[in-house]
Amino acid sequence: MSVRVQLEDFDVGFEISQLRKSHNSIGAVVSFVGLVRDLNERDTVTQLTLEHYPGMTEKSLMAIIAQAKTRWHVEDALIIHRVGPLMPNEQIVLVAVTSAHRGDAFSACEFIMDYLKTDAPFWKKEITPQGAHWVEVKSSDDMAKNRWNNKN
Amino acid sequence: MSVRVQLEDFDVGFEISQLRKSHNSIGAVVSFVGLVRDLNERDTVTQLTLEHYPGMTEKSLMAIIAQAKTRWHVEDALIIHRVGPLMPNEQIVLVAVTSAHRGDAFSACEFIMDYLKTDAPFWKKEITPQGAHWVEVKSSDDMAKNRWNNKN
Amino acid sequence: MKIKLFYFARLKETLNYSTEDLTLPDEPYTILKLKALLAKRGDTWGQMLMGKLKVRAAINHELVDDHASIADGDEVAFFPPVTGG
Amino acid sequence: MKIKLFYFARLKETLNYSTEDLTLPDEPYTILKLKALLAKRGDTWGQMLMGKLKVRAAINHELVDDHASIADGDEVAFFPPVTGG
Repeated sequence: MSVRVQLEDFDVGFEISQLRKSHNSIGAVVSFVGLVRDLNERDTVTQLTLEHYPGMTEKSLMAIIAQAKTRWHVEDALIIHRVGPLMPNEQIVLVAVTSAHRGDAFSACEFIMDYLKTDAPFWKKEITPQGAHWVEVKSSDDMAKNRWNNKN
Repeated sequence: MSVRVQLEDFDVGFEISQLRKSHNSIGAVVSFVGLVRDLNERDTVTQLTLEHYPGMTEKSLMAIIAQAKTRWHVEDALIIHRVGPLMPNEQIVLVAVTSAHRGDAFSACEFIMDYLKTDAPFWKKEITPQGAHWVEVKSSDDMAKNRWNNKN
Repeated sequence: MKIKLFYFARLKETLNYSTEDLTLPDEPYTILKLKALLAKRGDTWGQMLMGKLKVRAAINHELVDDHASIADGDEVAFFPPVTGG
Repeated sequence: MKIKLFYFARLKETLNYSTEDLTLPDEPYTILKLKALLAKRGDTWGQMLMGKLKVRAAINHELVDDHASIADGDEVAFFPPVTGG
């Protein structure tokens, strides 16, 4: 289990191979990569800035992984979240989960992303030709999180 | 949309970066990697051999992706499945899906894997110190596939 | 009619056949009828195609069930349930 | 009691404050009571902390609701709903 908050980009292939090391009973690796889209609802995004709450960020991400581990068989899990300035198409976040079985890996990875979206203290500010604005919360993110309460 | 059946190993990071190229509205990339586990129910697996039905394999994988595209918003999708001899911890299969939204990417990727497990003509033979045997079908795979019929 | 037959995995290994060209009487043939015909080749064939072992069939690269009709020139394949991924 | 306060994102920008040390009267304080106290600093503070804007709070790096109690030495943070990932 590890979490990293960093300015630098990450290499998905390398991170997955590191995560697999020293585990022999892994049958499944599920990974999620979130990217900066160049289209939002309103304007063309030319740049994004990600702010976070140092200290709380790492703690909340570890807590989310710990919660996933109580629900599914998770061999190992990794979260990398970038902060600072980001351009369209850049990678923002990586969540990777290894497990003996694919169902557990898929569920745990999606659960971690859904909880990260609503509980981890990151804030996006979009810079567009029309000016800068803080990204609004989407109600679909709350819905995505809440549906885990109705599932086993 | 592309599918590949090959003897060679693959590089997850490279494949994902290729899949993302020339798509600007991608917000999410979900990938699944299946690995040879060194423990099966009975014995220690020393090697695996994967046989397939050339021609039908590619067709069935394309059909599975096409079906996923009718159910979710999928920007692009890739399946790589290896055949021939494989050692424990080697990569067997990669499914990668890009989409504007993470929910679609997760669902489509898991759907493709579940259907691949029951519909794509691959057969695993395990070689153990006690001898070689064809891998038995797991009823959990049929269950995994069938639950998609009860979901939207 | 003429068809091309393929066998895979445990079937190929046990029957010791991977492919063959077969000429069938000119009458309607389903997968089930073809299996019954092949089963007459001997005990092993009967066990493999009509026995306890689940056998799946494909016509021209599409999974089909026992009632599917075979046409002249078809590629027909028999194999165990798949175990890839 | 003494606490350390942090503000993030839109709150930090609008209030023009990122952190401050605050001494509170020695009486029980909840997040809500603290917000009401800070809101007295002016219109902008009132709008940011008690207005239409949803504000989330954390005590010592844990998300809490309005009824959570603040203790001496706590690190308290106010910020908008999160939008990472």
